[in-house]
Amino acid sequence: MKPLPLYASLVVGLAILAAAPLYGDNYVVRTAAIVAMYGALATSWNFIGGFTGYPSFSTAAFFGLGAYVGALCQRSGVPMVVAWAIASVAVAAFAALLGGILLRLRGHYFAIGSIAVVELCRLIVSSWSSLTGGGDGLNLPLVQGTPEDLMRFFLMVMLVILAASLLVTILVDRSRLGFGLRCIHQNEDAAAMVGVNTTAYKVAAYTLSAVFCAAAGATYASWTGYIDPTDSFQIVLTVKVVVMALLGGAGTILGPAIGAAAFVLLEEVFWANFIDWNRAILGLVIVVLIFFLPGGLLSLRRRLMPGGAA
Amino acid sequence: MAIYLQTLVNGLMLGALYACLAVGFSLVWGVLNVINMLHGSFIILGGYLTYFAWHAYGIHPVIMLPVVAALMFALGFALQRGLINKVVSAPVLTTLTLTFGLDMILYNAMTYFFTATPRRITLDLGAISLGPITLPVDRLLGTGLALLLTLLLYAVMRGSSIGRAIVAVRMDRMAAELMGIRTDRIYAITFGIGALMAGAAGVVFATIFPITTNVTGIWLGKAFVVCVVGGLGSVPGALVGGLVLGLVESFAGHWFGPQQAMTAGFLLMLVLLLTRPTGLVGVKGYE
Amino acid sequence: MAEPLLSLSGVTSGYGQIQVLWGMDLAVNAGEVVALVGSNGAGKSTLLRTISGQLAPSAGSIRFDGTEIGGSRPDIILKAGIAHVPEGRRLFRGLTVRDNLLLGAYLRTDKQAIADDLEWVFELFPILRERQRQDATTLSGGEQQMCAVGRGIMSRPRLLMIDELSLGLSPRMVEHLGNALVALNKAGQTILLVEQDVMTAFELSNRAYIVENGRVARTGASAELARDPTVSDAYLSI
Amino acid sequence: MSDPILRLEGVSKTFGGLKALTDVSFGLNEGEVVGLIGPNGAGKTTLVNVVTGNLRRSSGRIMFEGEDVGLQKPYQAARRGLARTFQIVQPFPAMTVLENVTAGALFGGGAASVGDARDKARQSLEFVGLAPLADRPAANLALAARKRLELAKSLAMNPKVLMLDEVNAGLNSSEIDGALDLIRKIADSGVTVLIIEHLMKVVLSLSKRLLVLHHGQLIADGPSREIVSDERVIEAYLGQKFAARLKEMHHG
Amino acid sequence: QEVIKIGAPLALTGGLADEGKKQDIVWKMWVEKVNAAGGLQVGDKKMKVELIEYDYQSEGQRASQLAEKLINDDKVQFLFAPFGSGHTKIVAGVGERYQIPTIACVASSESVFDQTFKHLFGTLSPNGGMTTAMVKLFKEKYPETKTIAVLGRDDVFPKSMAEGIAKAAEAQGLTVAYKELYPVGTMDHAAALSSIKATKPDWIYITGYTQDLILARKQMQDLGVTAPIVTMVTGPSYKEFTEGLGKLANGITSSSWWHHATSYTGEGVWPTTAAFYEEFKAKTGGDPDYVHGSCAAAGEVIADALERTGSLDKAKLRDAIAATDIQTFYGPIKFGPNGMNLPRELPIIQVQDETIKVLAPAAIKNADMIAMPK
Ligand SMILES: Nc1ncnc2c1ncn2[C@@H]1O[C@H](COP(=O)(O)OP(=O)(O)OP(=O)(O)O)[C@@H](O)[C@H]1O
Ligand SMILES: Nc1ncnc2c1ncn2[C@@H]1O[C@H](COP(=O)(O)OP(=O)(O)OP(=O)(O)O)[C@@H](O)[C@H]1O
Ligand SMILES: [Mg+2]
Ligand SMILES: [Mg+2]
Repeated sequence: MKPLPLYASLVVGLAILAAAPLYGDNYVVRTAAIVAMYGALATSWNFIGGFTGYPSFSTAAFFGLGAYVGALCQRSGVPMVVAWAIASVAVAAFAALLGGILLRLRGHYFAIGSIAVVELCRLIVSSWSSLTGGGDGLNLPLVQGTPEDLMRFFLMVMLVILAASLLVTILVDRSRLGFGLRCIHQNEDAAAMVGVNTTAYKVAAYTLSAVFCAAAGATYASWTGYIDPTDSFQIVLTVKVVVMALLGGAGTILGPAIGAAAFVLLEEVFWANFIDWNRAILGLVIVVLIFFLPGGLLSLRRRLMPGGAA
Repeated sequence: MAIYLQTLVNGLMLGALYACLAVGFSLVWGVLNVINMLHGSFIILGGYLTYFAWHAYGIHPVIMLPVVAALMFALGFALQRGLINKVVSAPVLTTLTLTFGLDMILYNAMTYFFTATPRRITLDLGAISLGPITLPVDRLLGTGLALLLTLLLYAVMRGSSIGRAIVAVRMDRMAAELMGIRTDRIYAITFGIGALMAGAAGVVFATIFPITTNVTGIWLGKAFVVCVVGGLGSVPGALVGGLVLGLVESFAGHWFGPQQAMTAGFLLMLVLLLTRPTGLVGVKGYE
Repeated sequence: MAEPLLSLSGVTSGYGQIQVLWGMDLAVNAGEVVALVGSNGAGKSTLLRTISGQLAPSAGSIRFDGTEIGGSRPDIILKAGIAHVPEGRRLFRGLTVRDNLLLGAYLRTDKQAIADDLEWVFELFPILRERQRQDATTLSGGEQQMCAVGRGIMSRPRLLMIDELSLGLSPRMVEHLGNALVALNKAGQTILLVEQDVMTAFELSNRAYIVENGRVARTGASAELARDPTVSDAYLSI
Repeated sequence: MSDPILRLEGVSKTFGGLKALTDVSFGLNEGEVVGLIGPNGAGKTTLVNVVTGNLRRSSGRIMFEGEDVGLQKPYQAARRGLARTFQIVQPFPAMTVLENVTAGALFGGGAASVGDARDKARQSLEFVGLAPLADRPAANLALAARKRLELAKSLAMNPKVLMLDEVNAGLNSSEIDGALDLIRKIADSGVTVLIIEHLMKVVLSLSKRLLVLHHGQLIADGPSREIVSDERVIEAYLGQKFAARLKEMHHG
Repeated sequence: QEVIKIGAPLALTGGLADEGKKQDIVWKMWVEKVNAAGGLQVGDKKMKVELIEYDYQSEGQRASQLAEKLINDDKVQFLFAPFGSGHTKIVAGVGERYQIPTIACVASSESVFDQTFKHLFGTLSPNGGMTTAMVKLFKEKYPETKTIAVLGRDDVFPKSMAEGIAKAAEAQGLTVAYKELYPVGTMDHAAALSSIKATKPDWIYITGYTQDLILARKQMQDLGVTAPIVTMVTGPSYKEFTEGLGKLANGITSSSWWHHATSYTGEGVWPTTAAFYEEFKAKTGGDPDYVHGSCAAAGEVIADALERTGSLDKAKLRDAIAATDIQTFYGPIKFGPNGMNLPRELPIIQVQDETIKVLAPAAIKNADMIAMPK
């Protein structure tokens, strides 16, 4: 996409979400916040999954760890926003370490390894009861304020995280790092042969894919006020985020966020209107999309406006 | 001492079931390069078919085994032929997302028609005592069936020309076509075999574990672990992987408590992924 | 003269939008060795793929032993008697040499004859007998080529097509394989050979076709072509 | 003569029980063009892989510009100026030709920015004659052009030593002639070149010195003319018929 | 005409679907009955009740989303929390934020109620009461009971029961020979049961969801693991348990919050336990369990508060609920300072001849305890 339309659609998109309180009730605002949250998760995934082409399924691990680190910090008296920052940094460090080990795997094996991380995190958090409360979960101090104010506040926080992840995406896309990641995606051996430090680059991408997830997780924990291992480390979340990114267009700048918005809205519609069959209908939509829009929603633009694509 | 023997036996019996559950998944992954997210639901579907046949008509699970196997083969064959084949050469993420979507549909349908109530077949066959160890007969039967099925599949893969064709297609699709092998049909057969083995595992499981849609994810997770531990795409791989996982869970459960049993399984898998990505008995190049 | 075993007339073919063959005419008589030579990307492999059914011709006719086979499925063409040893050997990893050879006979059901043919391949390439339990892809390049040719023979074809016999092989190995092909032909095997090394190709064949840009540019007896100065200038400078 | 720019001292490489390289020692002098021949599976590609860090040598030393680089990673080799091509060409298929070469200039050639790298990439494309195809996706190139692309990419990395693994295999005579000119041009610009090739025409017309590997051992190292008439080399590699043909050519 | 709106995020699909459906059945029964009688008394008029349910598919995140939707879009005045302590916590958090009174019918862990939420009320009594009395009763009955083995699911309620029983047992002089938790998703208990067998305990106490317990009981049988006393919480409280196990269920003891054999009388649409039982049986063909009882009683709490307040004022309603002190078919309801129903003597039950018998408290006892059949 050319810079101008890109920035324009980015600003318009964020503005539509940010303006939710002006045109909708709390439920709409909440949906906007959820869209922003999933948008941030899918955009994060894009660093490792879209740019680098590593099928990572670690999103839920980063999200859950972010939630737990944030919760633990807050419970020991750290102010909320500081707790979120600590969670992001700590999980990023964790991802960097883990990435160093896990990214030696390729293809399916990497996919499996990254899924195993989610399950392991869940099992460890749930058996380390002395710290995490185990299956009891953790309560967080409820944030004070009217529901409307709170909802707006969390919408704004999620939007900031989304905006930050998109901004970093744009920066990476134009930099050496982005170029190197795309090379790795295409052909890792060849990338190493032209001098790309593949390990460092992959770890960087993996870490970037963690940091915003952790921030979103920590924020989400403060928002709901209660977390437990089963809900924090859900394989379903992980897969959903990947589907969102693919739906929008993996490897593009705005695609994952757009995919997230589309997915969340579809989910809302189906699930409000088809109580018994919402899951199946969503599944059907996924199947249909795979067949008719394999390049994601963004490829639609190219199809509808030949020549309009950049 | 007795407790170790018992733990060993528990582990082996569990392991054989794991092998049976994973072998179809492993084959589909290895040959078609498709991570079949439907596998867990296939197992449960097999279980439900068996349960309702038993519950409504009193048909014994052993009789249902070939019936379920045939039905599931047909279902798998049709799914592959009609849908999955169309994107079979797309990247991992595409096929994974597709089977994930299909799984959502199947899962939803099963929950709708069968409800989430856990079902179980009680055969009440008693137990055999061998000195200090106790062997539950229905589990023993299940273990035996699981092993038999796995070995049968091994024989087919090893000795028959279909088996050779499956391996050939897995390694080089184009060259396989030149041997006169119809790859789309082999794909469908392989996916059918995957579904068949899942269904057969479901029949065996219905007599041992509760059958409910909630557990599809758990079984799918086990299949993953077994594949990685044993090595992808080969029957002996699934067998070794299953037995090892069963033993690890059993002994870890005994030594460190049940809370650590599953953790140990996943840790084992991670360690193996990093040190021996081809799995314990995997062949180089099978990845 | 009787009808040729294989005859192509006006065959066009390609990959999706990209047309590669532009009206090919070619004939192979029973008992002959025919060579196809031509520059890289001229369409030689594409031609073999079209004959063996991996690609469907968009026009023209391919007749084999009196019946039209153009556009049939690979398994049907193989059954009709055409085997194709592909470029780059393409042996199956994870299968032994023996299993690879047996896969060549995948469509056959005559167990005893298969066993005899296997024996014959082992006689032709004794090294394969020694290595029959080894994973085929751990063989050296030349041995792999022998295994690939052997696998082609195992379908008991009436026409054996070999793509790039010598690619990536040492000169010594090429010599060895060449001898084997001559022996095979003596035993009655009809062969269509694609070969980059024109010298080798002319040495092994009775007749040759020179392919350029998806069309036949020259054809004739190999010995004559080898003497033709215009041919040697373009293709024979070592 | 000054010290060799690249020197192998007793390098061995084993895969499990298989000895792919056994105690190989030789040196390449700056600006030299050397051919490396040997039967299939002799270990030629393995040797290149060991030098560029794609494989870790089992023992021995690999000295580049006086420094032991035996433990380097491939990307470090690239940045040091040890470039190579792959026997099976490895482009970034979905990128354009220009982007492919830009990658070389950016990461291996040490360009300061993506813009600079692009400029340098244009120069290399010009040099190998691919400039007209700059905006084509690399996947669409014909084999000869793909091999040229591989060369352009290596050139953009400012290599000091360039190892060419069968860059001419599969090319026809006129394409080979073009490639030969190109390689000569590269060598003339001062780059040390190691050519691996089964096409004796190519090897002999470019290099005055030949190395011969057989079963992982270096069985000969010397002036080309002598090597091709060496009995051991004929026995192991050339075969009698071909050797005779070569001899005939030289006399005729 | 104005209506009273009650919102309920329910698990109608997913892992907790069966439990969710139970809530659904009784709530609908209650609403139907109330509306048939013209509605609830609010001040001097009667108002109809509308129950708005959404399926949250057993996913916590969705439960909170739906609670919010109920409050914002559907403008409900009350919330019924879903099954289980974990999801109750999530929904209660939303209710608290919007100051919407939330009635938790199936959450008994004190940890749910100790967060100083002002709008959360629970109809179950604290599960602390379930352990001490049980140890006491069993020791009385079988004085030779010396050791206990405890195996619990690592989840809010089952875990707190497992810890509670171990503490109560130790306090009364028993030795805890084995105590472990198993993680959610465990499909095989052979290792734990074999270890338990090796300790030869006098009493085996296992907690978990029905599906876990069925599996555990089956494997105990398979592996020849038994003890004079076997307790499974809350297994026999559910008919799925007894139906799923058949004869194998015999002898298993458990505790429950309510049993239909009790006879309470009180206000509300069902004046007596028997009246509720009859109607339920007629409607569904089965016996109600504590989930049914507690959920139906939750409606009565709301009815009572509306009647006393006489208006729909949020703050007044909350205070009125906090001051609840009523008798119902389900028993007395009076909330303690943390919002939980006050402790009372809870039924201890045992499966005998595939039916549920009540062993205690004395007032409703209908059978004597028996040892586990061999
Ligand atoms: N799978 C494919 N998809 C698209 N184009 C292809 C494909 N395979 C080959 N081509 C193109 O078709 C043309 C002819 O290729 P072909 O492989 O038939 O040539 P060839 O004569 O066998 O050359 P070589 O000597 O390299 O084997 C080339 O331009 C090539 O790029
Ligand atoms: N990664 C590997 N693992 C195991 N064996 C290997 C590996 N790479 C190469 N080999 C073996 O090492 C030997 C040398 O192989 P290499 O590719 O270096 O030969 P080469 O001289 O380049 O042959 P060619 O001329 O056919 O390209 C061969 O026997 C090969 O099978
Ligand atoms: Mg070719
Ligand atoms: Mg090589």
